[in-house]
Amino acid sequence: MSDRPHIRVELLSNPVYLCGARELVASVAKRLGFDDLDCSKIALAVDEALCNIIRHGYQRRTDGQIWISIWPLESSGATRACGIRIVIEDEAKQVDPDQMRGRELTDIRPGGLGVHIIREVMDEAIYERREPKGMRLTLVKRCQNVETPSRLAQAATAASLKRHKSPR
Amino acid sequence: MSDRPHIRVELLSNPVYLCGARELVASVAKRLGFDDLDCSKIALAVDEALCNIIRHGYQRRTDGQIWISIWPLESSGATRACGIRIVIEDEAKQVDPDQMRGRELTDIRPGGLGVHIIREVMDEAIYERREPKGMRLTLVKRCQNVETPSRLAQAATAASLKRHKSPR
Amino acid sequence: MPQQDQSIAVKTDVAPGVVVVHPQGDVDMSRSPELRTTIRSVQERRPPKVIIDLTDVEYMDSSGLATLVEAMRTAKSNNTAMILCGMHDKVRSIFEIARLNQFFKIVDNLDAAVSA
Amino acid sequence: MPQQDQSIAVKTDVAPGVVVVHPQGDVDMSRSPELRTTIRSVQERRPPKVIIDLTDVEYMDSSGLATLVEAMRTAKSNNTAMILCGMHDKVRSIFEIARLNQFFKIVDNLDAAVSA
Ligand SMILES: Nc1ncnc2c1ncn2[C@@H]1O[C@H](COP(=O)(O)OP(=O)(O)O)[C@@H](O)[C@H]1O
Ligand SMILES: Nc1ncnc2c1ncn2[C@@H]1O[C@H](COP(=O)(O)OP(=O)(O)O)[C@@H](O)[C@H]1O
Repeated sequence: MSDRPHIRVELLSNPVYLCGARELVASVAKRLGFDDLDCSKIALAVDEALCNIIRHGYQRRTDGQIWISIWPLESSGATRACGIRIVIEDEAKQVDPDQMRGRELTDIRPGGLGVHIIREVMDEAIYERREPKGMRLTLVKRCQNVETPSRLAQAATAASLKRHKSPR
Repeated sequence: MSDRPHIRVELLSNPVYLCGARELVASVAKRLGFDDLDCSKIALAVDEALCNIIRHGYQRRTDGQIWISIWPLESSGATRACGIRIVIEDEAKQVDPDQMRGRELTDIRPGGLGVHIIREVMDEAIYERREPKGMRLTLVKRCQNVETPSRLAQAATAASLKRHKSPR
Repeated sequence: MPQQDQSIAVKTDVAPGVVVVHPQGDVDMSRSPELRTTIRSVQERRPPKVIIDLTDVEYMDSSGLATLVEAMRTAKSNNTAMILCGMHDKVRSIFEIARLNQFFKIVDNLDAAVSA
Repeated sequence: MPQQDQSIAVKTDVAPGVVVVHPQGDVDMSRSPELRTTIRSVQERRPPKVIIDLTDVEYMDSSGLATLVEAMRTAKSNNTAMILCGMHDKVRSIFEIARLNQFFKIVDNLDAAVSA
C-alpha cells in the first residue's frame, strides 16, 4: 500500500457537507466490493465521526478544517484488496482518546451513541492525538470481496485491448 | 466568497474513483438546492472532465493527481447562494485551451462528446494552463434556489435553539 | 426550504386523533433540528397518537436517533402513543446497532401504524 | 466480478432471434469497456435483433455513449437491428445533449423492444 491516500477530501466543519462525504465514502466502498448494507454502515461511521468533530471538536464552528483520507487495504502479497482504511483528521481541540466513549447502551437517553456506532460498524477505530494539533481517527473495515483499483483498472484495460480499434 | 474551497477532493487518476467524485458533487449540489436532474448534469460534467484528464492528460496512467475544489457561489450582497463553482486541476500535460473541443455533433462517431457535454450542461467552462504545470478547468452553474451553507447552518442552529435542553 | 423533497410534511387527516409526521430525505445532523422542532410542536397539541412515517428516509444518523428518543420519552411521559413505520433496512440497522429497536414501537407501514 | 449488481447479463431466451444485453450499475469509463466487449461478442453471432436494456443503468457518461454509437454502427453495417429500452430520464438527457436520440432506435420497455 502506498502512503499517499487514493482519495483525500478536505472539507469545512459545516454539517451541510456531511452528505457529500457520506456519498463519496459509500460509493468508493461500493466500488471496492462492499455490499450495499456495509457501504451504508461505513458511511454512517464516517458521518458520526464528522458530527463529533463538528460538535465536540470545533464546538459547532463551521470554518474548521477536516480531512478524510481513503486507501484500499491490500493484504500483503495478495492481488485483491481486503478492505478499506479511512483516516479522519482535524485541527480541533485535543482530548484524551480514552474519553472518546458514549453512554451505556442500556441507559436510554438522547445522545451518547456516535462512538458506539463507529466501533460497532468498523473492525478498527483508533483515536489518537495528531501533531501538532487536533485529533486523528483511523477506521478499518475488512471484506472478502474487495477489489483493488489496480486490478479493476487492469480488467478495464484488458477489456479495451480486446478491441481492434479503440475510440475510447 | 472566501478563497478557501468549502470542499476539496484530491484523487488518483484511476477511473475506479470517478463514481466517488460524482456522488460527492451531486450530493453537494443537491444540498445547495439544485434539482435532481441538474445535480446529475453537474456530476456528468465533472465526470467527463475527469475522464478527459485521465485519458488525454495522464494518458491512462492511474497514479496522477487530480484536485476538485468546490465553492457555493454567492451573488454579491445576497443572503443566498446562486450557484456552484467547481475547479478541476491536474499536473498532466499542458495543451492549448483552444484545442479542447470535440467533433461536430452531426458527424456521428464514437467519442468526441465530452467537451460538448461539459459546455452544454454548465453555464461556464473555462480551460486554462496552470502554474507551474497541468491544466485548470473552472465550471460554474447558476441556480435560483441555491442555499448558502451559512444560511443552512443558521437555520439548523435556530431550530436547535428553540429547545429547552439540548442533547444534540 | 427550496428543496421540496427534503421537507417534513405533517398530516392530521389520516384518522381521528392521529398525527402523521412524514420527513423526507436524509435525517442527519444538518436536518434533525428541523425534525425535532416539528415533532415538538406536534406533541404540544397532545394528540393521542403520533406516527413517524420513515418511508422516505433512506438515511439516519445518531442525531436522528437522539431526536426520536427524546420524542419517545415525551410521548411516554404524556401517556400518548408514538409509532415508527416504513423503516428502510439501512435505517433499521442503526436502531439495531444502538439497541433501540425494543425501546420504540415499530411497525411495517402507515396502515399498520394507524390501526395499531 | 464480486459485485453481482454491477455485471452485464446476456439473455437469449426472450424471443427467437433476439439477444438482450442487460447492463447493471453505472456505465462510466471504468465500466464501459466491459459493456463494449459483451456487445461485440453478441454481435459476432449476428442475431437479427440486439436489445440493450438500460432499466438498471441510472448513470451513463460519454464513454457509454461511444460504446453504443460503435455498436449501432456495427448493427447498421451488419443489417441487423439494435434497440435501446428502459432508459431513465437522467440517461436520456445525455442522449439529448449529444443529439443522439435520433441516431438510435429507443423504445420505452423490453416488451416494446421485442415487438418493435
Ligand atoms: N471528535 C471529538 N472531539 C472531542 N470529543 C469527542 C469527539 N468525539 C467524541 N468525543 C467525546 O466522546 C463522547 C461520546 O461521543 P458520542 O458517543 O458520539 O455521543 P455524544 O456526541 O452524543 O455525546 C462525547 O460526548 C465527547 O465527549
Ligand atoms: N484534460 C485534457 N487534457 C488534454 N486534452 C484534452 C483534455 N480534455 C479534452 N482534451 C482534448 O479535447 C478533445 C475533445 O475531447 P472530448 O470532447 O471529450 O472527446 P474525446 O475525449 O472523445 O476525444 C480531446 O480529443 C483532446 O484532444
